[in-house]
Amino acid sequence: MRAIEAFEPPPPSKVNYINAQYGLKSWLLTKDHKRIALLYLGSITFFFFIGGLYALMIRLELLTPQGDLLQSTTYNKVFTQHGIIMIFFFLIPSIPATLGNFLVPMMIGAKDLAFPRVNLLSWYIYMLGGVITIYALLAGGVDTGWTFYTPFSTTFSNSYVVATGLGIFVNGFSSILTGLNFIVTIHTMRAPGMTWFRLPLFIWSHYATSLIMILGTPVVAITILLLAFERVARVGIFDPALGGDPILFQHLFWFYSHPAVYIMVLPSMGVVSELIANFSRKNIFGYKFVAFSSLAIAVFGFLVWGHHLFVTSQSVYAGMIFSFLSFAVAIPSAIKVFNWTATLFKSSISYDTPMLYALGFIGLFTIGGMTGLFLASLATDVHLSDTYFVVAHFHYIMVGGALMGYLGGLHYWWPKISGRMYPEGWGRFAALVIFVGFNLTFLPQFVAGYLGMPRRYHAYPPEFQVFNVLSTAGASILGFGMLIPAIYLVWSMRYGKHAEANPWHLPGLEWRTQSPPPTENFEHTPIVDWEAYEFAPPEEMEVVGRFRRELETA
Amino acid sequence: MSEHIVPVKVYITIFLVLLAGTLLTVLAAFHDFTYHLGSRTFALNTPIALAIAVTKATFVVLYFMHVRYSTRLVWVIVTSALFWLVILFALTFADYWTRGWFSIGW
Amino acid sequence: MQSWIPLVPESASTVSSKVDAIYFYLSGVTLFFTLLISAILVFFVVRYRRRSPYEIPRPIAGSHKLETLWTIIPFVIAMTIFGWSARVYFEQYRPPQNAMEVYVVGKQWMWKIQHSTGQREINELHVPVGRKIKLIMTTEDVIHDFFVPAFRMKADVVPGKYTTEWFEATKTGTYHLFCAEYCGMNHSGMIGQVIVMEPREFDNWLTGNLSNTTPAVAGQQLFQSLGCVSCHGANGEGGRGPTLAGLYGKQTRLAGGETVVADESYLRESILNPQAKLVEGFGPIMPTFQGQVSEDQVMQLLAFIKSLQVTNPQQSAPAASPTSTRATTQATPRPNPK
Amino acid sequence: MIESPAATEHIQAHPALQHHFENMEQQREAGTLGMWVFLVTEIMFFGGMFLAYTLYRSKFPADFASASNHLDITLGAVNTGVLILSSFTMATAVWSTQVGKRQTQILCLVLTLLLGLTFLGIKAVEYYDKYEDALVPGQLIPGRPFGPEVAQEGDHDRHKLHLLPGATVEHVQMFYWIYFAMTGMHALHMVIGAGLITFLIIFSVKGRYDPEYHSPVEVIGLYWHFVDIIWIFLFPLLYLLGRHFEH
Ligand code: HEA
Ligand code: HEA
Ligand code: HEC
Ligand code: CUA
Ligand SMILES: [Cu+2]
Repeated sequence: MRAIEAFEPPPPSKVNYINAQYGLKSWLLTKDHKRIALLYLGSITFFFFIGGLYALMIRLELLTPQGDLLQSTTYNKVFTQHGIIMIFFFLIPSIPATLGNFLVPMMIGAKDLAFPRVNLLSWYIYMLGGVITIYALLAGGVDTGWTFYTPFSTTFSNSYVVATGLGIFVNGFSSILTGLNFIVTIHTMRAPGMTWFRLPLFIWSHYATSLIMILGTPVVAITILLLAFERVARVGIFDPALGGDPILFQHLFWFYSHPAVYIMVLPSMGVVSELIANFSRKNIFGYKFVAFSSLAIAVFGFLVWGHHLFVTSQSVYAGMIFSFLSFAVAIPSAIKVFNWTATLFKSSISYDTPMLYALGFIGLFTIGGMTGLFLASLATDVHLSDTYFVVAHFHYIMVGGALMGYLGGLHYWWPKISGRMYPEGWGRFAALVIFVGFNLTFLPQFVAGYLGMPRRYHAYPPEFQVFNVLSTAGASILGFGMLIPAIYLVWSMRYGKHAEANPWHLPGLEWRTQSPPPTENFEHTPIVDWEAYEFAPPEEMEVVGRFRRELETA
Repeated sequence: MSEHIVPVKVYITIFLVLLAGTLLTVLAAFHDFTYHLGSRTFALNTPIALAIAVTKATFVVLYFMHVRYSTRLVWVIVTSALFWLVILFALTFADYWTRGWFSIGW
Repeated sequence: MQSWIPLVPESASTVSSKVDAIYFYLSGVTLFFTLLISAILVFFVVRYRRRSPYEIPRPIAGSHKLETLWTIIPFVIAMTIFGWSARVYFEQYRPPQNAMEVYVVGKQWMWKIQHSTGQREINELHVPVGRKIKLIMTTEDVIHDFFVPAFRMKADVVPGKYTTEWFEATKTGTYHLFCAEYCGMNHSGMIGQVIVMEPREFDNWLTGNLSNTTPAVAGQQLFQSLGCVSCHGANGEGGRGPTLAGLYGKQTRLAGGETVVADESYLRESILNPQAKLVEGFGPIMPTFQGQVSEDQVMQLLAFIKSLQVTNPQQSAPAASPTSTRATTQATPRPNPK
Repeated sequence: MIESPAATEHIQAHPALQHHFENMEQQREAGTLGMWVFLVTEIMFFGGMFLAYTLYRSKFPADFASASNHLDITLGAVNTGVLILSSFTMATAVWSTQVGKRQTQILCLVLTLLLGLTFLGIKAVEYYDKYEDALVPGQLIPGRPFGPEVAQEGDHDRHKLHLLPGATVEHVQMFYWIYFAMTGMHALHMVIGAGLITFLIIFSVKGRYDPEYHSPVEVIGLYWHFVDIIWIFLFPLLYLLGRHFEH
């Protein structure tokens, strides 16, 4: 037997975290981070499909230039709710609360997160926020755009702004608690030998993400709370009728919401680092640079929010500062892209589904990020701001990037999570469909945007129809593509091939325990004496062998 | 790493310092510290009040909250919180202060 | 409409080609990096595909040289974009002084436009080609955004203050005017046209749309009816309040000792919230006019105060056209007392 | 530094050791760190309001000064003292737990709770005064919209709003909006803190805490001191900064 199989831990015992206890109560009161991850997985998938349904409504409406399918008020609610659900209830919790929750303790060799009860609480808070928001949507919806700009949201909109705001406010605390838990866990609960520079890059990116969560989220929480109160009490510090300044709202909102875009993409970058390294059996090129670039993004990310205010009468000089810093924040992202690419040099690449998503991520994120530079560049942003170019930019990053990374990670860890393999052929097929559908949906929007098509338009001049038809066609393919994994992943939970403990033959800690893992993750606290991504060549296998012997004798 | 037990005497001292600070800041508030130096005006009431508040807060943080005896990590956390607060203020005011610098044009 | 699908909108202002140039540069950079990375990826993926399930490649730690290289190169490229773009941005937002001024008030969901010669339009803006046009904009309700793709210009209009936008059209024609900031129900219906005409045609248009009161004249009437005259004098020569003639565009010394430029926003604030910035040497006796004057009226007062400039023949006439002579009869320009 | 007596072996584990921690030291460290990280989020939470305050105070100095001068400085100062004293008793409670003095510990916690409630009581009196003077902004309270009586020249009724030259009632309302938002948030934190301390009291009566295990006392202490610090800033900013204009 070749050495690579030496990574194999002992055959799985029957008891794992899924079947350790039975009954609804055992799930609803669980303190196991893995079960909480599954709770989250279920809920965010639910919200994703709601958001996706709204997306399809948007695309159907925009098929023709006239606003014929939906009324303008309905359309405004549809895109607002699409944005709110996708951002606050899907993308922000997506990777951290599911994959992160599941893997952060396992990857560092801990039995659980530092505060298991807080972790469960965060899920309940998330659900409470979700229920309030869903209530708001059912009661009549909200039409302010996901950005809630004042004074429209405080004074002029007559939709359910307060209830929605409350939902988001509540939801924010779940994000804060998750971030807090991760930071404390990563600081205090690493297994012996797991030094900072042995951490998988997934952990580094989650650490950076958590920083943003705890530093940014409170600001948007108080902002939304003030907004809601102002609406109820008809007073305001954001209302110009009282000497207030609507631009202050935008500053406070984007102080969080720009960093929040890195909450959305950093975890995905962490996943991609894992995928690239593991499916090419190569340690990440420039590990420290990739690790520190995550922190750099988290810190610099807080300095650039003003690039959303270039045309909103923000001072021209502040605009220049923010533009400069926005270009600076692009550099750490560039470093990551180049290091991932370099990792593949002289590696051994397999074409498994997760790897396809990872490669897709790199390409699409590059396009999304580079088009971010069009917007960070002042003169072009004056033209492009609030056009479909912006819409295309952020979907390239958030769907083409973050969502792809999430799907890749979900497939990659699916055997660990569910104990079953997903069907590889279907997986590759779906990845391809999604890739094609995605590009067809959003590439035309760049052109429509530069031609001047404003966003949040329910009806538009006929000359933009070509692009919209292409986009809607793409969205249909994309929607179809999204359904495939939803179906086969559910299917595989019952009928999939049983997964081995280490189906990909990898060195990471999470693979050194059975699939699915036992409740306490490891039978014994592991002692780490290898570097991250150490795919030892055959002649250096003693280390690996020693580990295996340890597991066996234990 | 282990914890440090602060003697009660220290707490009493800090308590008295804080009370004194409160008294001082109230007294200072009624005095007008606006000075004119040539054509420039220095309104010092706010800086003085803030300086006292910062001093008081520092004492609470260092002694009541034991930061003086804590790990580097806690220091880092405290300073980084302040750092981010500074970012929030500095960059927002970077906008407000430079508004209308050239609105008349050329 | 053209039969082919355009990639770039019509370019009809002096800045539009400059913006396009940056856009092309950025597109080039983007294409270059995207293709570069994709090409490398494809090459590696094919070249280094896994040939045996047991193969383990040699680890490579990294390279500081390469890291430095791919930190510095993107940074330098990014800075070229930044510098270039910032310069054009400055130009886009810094209004020229000898421009023809047009007042714009946004309102859910229409654009109310008034020329300084008095003509009013709704959702349409007629301008002559080859002249600098400065829009002085505000809104009665929520934030809107005046966006003309063909000019590559947009600026939000924000309640409670003035924003400005300027352009010089280079081509006659009819161009889209969009509201580019979401403003509620009929946001997508808040659209209109900018009609750029030959100066001669424009003059004809002006005469064809004669209006009896210019904003400045209306402003003068307001100045009387609101009682401003009692403190500032019939022609802004001053009295209990400071002199207003020649104020616009000048530095004003405030009570605190600092100085501000008396631009549109300052004048607006002085009328609506006079206490916020007191002029040196005057008490806080001016009452606030908040709630008593509409945005339109504030603009008219503004037009009047501006018309009290020291005479400068090139500047005071709103348009070099026969009709514009009417505008100069508004009020006797006062010499600047300072 | 005193080495913690906490054993590193699982066998003789302390009953309060949670299953996923290796030892008490790790558990305590995690608890303290967690609270500090939480306090960071609190700083940012209040930071947003401080930003709004700073901005508008610099924009409307006279209005803010007039509004601020209407606040009751005596009650504010007394409350500051009360809060500082409660911080002191809290610190002493932590100390007595560390050294194992159960009686002192319970006494100090009870005192802290009482002082916290005193603070809230005084705050309620102040709020009621403002309500009486119709200074609650907007229509926050139905049927009693913002509408203070403005004092005329020579009028010294302290229930009337004394506007400094240049101030307008509208911007006074903005001050009160910020005032209620900030002190309200602060009071909410006090209420939560009082609840937490009640828990501490119940458990310390039961004898849960000892020199080896007192992380909850310490952590809630941190929270309590933090709430105190917020007030240390609120007091001068809201109550004091306009006083010298009166003379
Ligand atoms: C996950 C989400 C995400 C991410 C990661 C980003 C990343 C970036 N974004 Fe994006 N953005 C959004 C989501 C995101 N954005 C959203 C949702 C909006 C709209 C909000 C709304 O109004 O509704 C928005 C809007 C937005 C605007 C405002 C547009 C407007 O409304 O006028 C701007 C302006 O600067 C901007 C810039 C950037 C930049 C510079 C980056 C950078 O971080 C990108 C860095 C990455 C790269 C640059 C690619 C990799 C680098 C290379 C391959 C090397 C080559 C590099 C160089 C030569 C420099 N974005
Ligand atoms: C994570 C974030 C995220 C994600 C994943 C998406 C996904 C998609 N988005 Fe969205 N989008 C935003 C975030 C996101 N979006 C934001 C923030 C805005 C701005 C809002 C604002 O302006 O305020 C926006 C706005 C926005 C617009 C602009 C609207 C406007 O300005 O007028 C458009 C238009 O095409 C669009 C399209 C799409 C499409 C086609 C997808 C597709 O990728 C979706 C693909 C998924 C599916 C299609 C799901 C599959 C489901 C089914 C097939 C149905 C089955 C359903 C059930 C059984 C219940 N989005
Ligand atoms: C009761 C007297 C009074 C009335 C009525 C009055 N003003 Fe004034 N105005 C003043 C005084 C005094 C000042 C200087 C102090 C200040 O800045 O408030 C002033 C300042 C100004 C300024 C700023 C001048 C500068 O030099 O910066 C403008 C502009 C102005 N007034 C316009 C108006 C207009 C327009 C009206 C009527 C709608 C009006 N005023 C009515 C007394 C008055
Ligand atoms: Cu007006 Cu959008
Ligand atoms: Cu941004």
